[in-house]
Amino acid sequence: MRRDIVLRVIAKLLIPFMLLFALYVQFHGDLGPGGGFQAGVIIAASIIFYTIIFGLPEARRLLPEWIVETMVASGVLIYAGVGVLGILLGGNYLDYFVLDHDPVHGQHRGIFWIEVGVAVTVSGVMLKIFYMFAGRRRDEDNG
Amino acid sequence: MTLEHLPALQVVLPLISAPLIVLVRRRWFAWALAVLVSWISLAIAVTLFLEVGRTGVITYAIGNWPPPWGIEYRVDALNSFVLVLVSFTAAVVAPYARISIAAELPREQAYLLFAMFCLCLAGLLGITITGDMFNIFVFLEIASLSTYVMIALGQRRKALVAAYQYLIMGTIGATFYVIGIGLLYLMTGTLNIADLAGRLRDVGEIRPLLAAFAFITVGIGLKLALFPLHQWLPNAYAFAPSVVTAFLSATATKVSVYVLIRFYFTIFGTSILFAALPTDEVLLVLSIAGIVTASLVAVFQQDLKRMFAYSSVAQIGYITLGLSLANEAGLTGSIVHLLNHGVTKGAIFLLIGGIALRCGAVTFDRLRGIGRRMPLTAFGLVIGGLSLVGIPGTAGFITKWYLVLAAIERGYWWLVAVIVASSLIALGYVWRFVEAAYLSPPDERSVKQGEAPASMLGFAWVLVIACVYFGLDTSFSVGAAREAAVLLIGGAR
Amino acid sequence: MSLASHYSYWVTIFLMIAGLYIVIARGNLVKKLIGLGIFQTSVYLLYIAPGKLIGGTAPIVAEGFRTYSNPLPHVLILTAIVVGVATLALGLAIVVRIREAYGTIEEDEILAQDRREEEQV
Amino acid sequence: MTPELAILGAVAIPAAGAVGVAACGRVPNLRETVTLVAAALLFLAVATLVSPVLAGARPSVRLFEIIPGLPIAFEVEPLGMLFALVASSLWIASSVYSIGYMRGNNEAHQTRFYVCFALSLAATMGIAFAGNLITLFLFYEALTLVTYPLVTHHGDDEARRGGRLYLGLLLGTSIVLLLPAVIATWSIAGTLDFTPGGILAGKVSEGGAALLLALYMFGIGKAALMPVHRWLPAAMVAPTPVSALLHAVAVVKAGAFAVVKVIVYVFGTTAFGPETFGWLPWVAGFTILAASVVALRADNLKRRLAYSTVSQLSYIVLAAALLAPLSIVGAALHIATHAFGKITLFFAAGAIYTASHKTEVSQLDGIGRRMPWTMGAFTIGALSIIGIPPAAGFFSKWFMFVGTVESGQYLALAVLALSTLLNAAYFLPIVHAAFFRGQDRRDDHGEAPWPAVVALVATAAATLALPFFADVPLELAGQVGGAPK
Repeated sequence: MRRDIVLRVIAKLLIPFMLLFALYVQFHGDLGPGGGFQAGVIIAASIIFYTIIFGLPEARRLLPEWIVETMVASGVLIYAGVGVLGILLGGNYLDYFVLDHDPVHGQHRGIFWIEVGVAVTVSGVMLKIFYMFAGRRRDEDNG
Repeated sequence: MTLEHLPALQVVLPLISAPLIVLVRRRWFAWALAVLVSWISLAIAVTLFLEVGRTGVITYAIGNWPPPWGIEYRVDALNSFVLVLVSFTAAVVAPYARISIAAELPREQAYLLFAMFCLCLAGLLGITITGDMFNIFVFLEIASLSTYVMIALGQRRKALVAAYQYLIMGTIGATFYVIGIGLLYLMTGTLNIADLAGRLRDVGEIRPLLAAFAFITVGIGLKLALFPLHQWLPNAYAFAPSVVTAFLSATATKVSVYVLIRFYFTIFGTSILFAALPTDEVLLVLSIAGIVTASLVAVFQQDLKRMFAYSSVAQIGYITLGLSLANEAGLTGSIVHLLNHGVTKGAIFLLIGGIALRCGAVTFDRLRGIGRRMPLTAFGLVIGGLSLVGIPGTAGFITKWYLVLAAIERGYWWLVAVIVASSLIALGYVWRFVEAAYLSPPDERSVKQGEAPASMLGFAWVLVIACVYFGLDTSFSVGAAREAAVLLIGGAR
Repeated sequence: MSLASHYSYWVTIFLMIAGLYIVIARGNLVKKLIGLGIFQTSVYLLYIAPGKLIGGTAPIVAEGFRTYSNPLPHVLILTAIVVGVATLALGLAIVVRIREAYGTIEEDEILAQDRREEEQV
Repeated sequence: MTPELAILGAVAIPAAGAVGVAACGRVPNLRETVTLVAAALLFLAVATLVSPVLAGARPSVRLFEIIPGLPIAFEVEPLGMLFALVASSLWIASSVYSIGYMRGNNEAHQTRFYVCFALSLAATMGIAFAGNLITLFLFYEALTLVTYPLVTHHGDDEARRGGRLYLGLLLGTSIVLLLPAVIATWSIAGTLDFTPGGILAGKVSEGGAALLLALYMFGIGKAALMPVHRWLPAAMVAPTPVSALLHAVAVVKAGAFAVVKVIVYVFGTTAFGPETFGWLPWVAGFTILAASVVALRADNLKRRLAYSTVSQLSYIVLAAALLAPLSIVGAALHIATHAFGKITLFFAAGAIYTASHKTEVSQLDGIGRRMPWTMGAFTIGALSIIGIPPAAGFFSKWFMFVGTVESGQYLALAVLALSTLLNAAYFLPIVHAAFFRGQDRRDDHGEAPWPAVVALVATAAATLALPFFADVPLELAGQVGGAPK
């Protein structure tokens, strides 16, 4: 299957659009259904799709495990960091209103970064789970 | 950053440190950060406790959304006490963990355990501090998930099965809890505990409330290992790494008990539900059954960790027994036993960790003659054991005093007999250890082993000394517990 | 207030009991997790169904709409779903490791192995 | 030294001594010196309290609160003063004796032995000076626990069995019976302070008081009322100095002391009548006679002494239960006189074992010729227990006899008289055999090591001398039974 030229070409064509769609969902989360959670899952799905077509070693070369773990951790840190920023700027924890001069802008800014954190973490966790299970089976086959 | 943000920081700091540990992935960094965070948590908790004593209830609106719409952190006499207990245990366990973890876990997994430790700490503190029912569920799951991971990191393969069983039981418990609060939300439209307590009085239809009450009781009962929902606990405690066992036994079940107390007394109130359902009778019977059967089972265990795990089930029975009596003395006994039992069991399991390090296993045949080879460890275990029995001069005595007093005030003389008789069973299993440690010829396989490393022994002894201190000078423990009990009984009427 | 008008509750209760039954009755560790998932799903339904107002729309402020569905249950359940996913993933990870350690994922066989091990000691 | 400081010192000196002994564990001579110095200091500290107490002062110390409203409190009153004097002075004697005994028998773990010994004295002082029931209870349990390693000193199966019985009965009775009694008292009276005239008066019915009294009497297992006396013979597996000091003086007297204390200061001598107390003389009288009969049949010397102790302890309970002023004086005095007599007997038994490794009464024929000092002291001790003047035991018995007559309890009088005969019947044959029967020619031992002999001669001499210096104990005992201030 990995040598199937049709799949490889279509995958290469499709994956950028998947990522683009993920970004759309991410940034449109303010105005319509969507947000970091969904976007993160779509990002992870595109990588998983890539893995299925090109194989796990290739995917691990593209996106090594340590990056995935870093994504998991840094997403949470971004989220929590926004909260702490609220405290630093004189509000309560997770207070968006103080993030900008205008409370409404502050809201937008707060939500934006929170959603970024969510997206990074969710895609990281999804990939981590996938790597874990996919990796296990290979080890067993080889061994 | 001023004093007013302490409630948020109490939870946020351990929560942030977990991903930081994952980012850095160095074992020494993980350990250092865990120690630092747990000590800061303790400082915050103590500050909050003193503040509450001075000024009364402290509230904190997350995101500046005023309650009942936003999530509110609410610190009062009861949960500030629990915060101190949880963070104190963490502050003792974390520095102890370095050598123990290095000995019991593969090198590359150590940082993961510390990350989970911080996450678990954040979850437990979050459950305690939050004033929002659903937020309790979220933190409950954060704490539980990290707990499952920590248990699964145990050395033996049985740890995996224990973690799996705990995962199933714990998830069922949490889901039951969510069903319960879902019903409450449907009836009242609020999730804020303080708001809910006010609105429940106006709810005419009592049947959904009773259903919610039942779901919550069973759900939390699973989490706190209320007999007969305790099946997960002995295996989980026995096969988890020693540090994890010590931390969990001192905190996890205690925090669940706190949630139960919160629901029984702050939200439902004795008048609504104790009148409509025979809750106190049911709880009383279950507590007694738990105390007696778990103590008896403990007597016949071959593994020291398992023995004290069963003893934990029995001790939780004492706590719920005090709740079921629902008078001031009983409630004081329950709340003070959260601390007393936490400190005692923490000390015991930390010392057992030292034995596990030196002897490899903690079965009774390996323990023989340990009193001579590890005198301080064995002596500390004896003190901890005496506290479980309830000998005066140890923390356990204070609990027993209040429980017996509560039983006498209710006129339950037979209950007095049950309580004191159960102490004798505890004496039975504690004395098995004493005879093995001091009055048996040493085990040949571990003759050369000496005392546990100083850093482990030292921090274990901090808890042993605390166990004696809280048996002699109770101005902190009983003082706080009584204040909380008065508050709860007052709120419930 | 007929039985049919509360059909969402019936579905919820059915899923709840079915899920719980699977958890209890099945010996296969993966099947147990699936049962657990069904059980949790029933709770999602319990929350979300009452949040829907007939004729209500998504709670995004826009002109021309006056009735909105209650967004809070959705937010809560989104959190619960995340928790559920995490639980499931962790559960499966543990099952994988159990399979590696015991060579089986049938509960009775695992317990039998444990018992044999204990007898040998 | 102020009296307050002396009270704290009385508890702290033996405890500090224990620490010192542990620290000097590697140098036996230094270690024994520490023990002796601690014993001497303790006696001095206790002695400074005598004159203020005789003058009517009741020095007291209150420490931190163990339960809100219930502090750890010490208060010296005459009975406790008497008990503390006896225990502290006999600690000196038994320390000297232990040195001879432990070295003579090459016992193992001597450091642990001396540490626990000193700790048990600290607990005893805590009991003697306890100002309320909770303090008494605390030190009572502590005494049980620190004596456990002494009882199981040999570490073999027999010691383990004896230790189980010892601990099981003493802790069992105190947790199951005494603790609920204490808590019930707290619940009823709202205080646990020892108060002249009692704290329960008028707050509980006669029937309730009787129930409470039963909980107390059987809960204080150290007083060895039948059927909770079994621990005392079981404790005889311990080395003899332990049996001597602890199971003739400190532990058992702590029990008898607690009984008198509870009767006088919790129930009060006048608040409750025969409906409450009526049953107690029967139980005590039965214990006296039954234990004497058992002692008569016991061939093991220490076992005979143990049952004799059981019987003598019930004298104290019986006398206190009669509630007559003079019988209570007798009870208080008997704590002192029996202690001196019985410790001499135990010292002698230990000396015999050290010198000849004989443990049975039937082996003692003619031993008086090889060990004249030991058996001479034994004779004096026996006379004191039987109650023959001029030995000290006569005086306490005298007060008890007068007390029974005064309160018209002729049955109790008969019990006392009969048991005196039994006492004679189980002691005098030993004396007779030791001095007037032919000895085994294979024996070639002499006296025990000199510290042991010195100690037992000293206690025997004290037994004889006590009546001539009886002012202090008599005055103290008189204050307990007579007009409490």
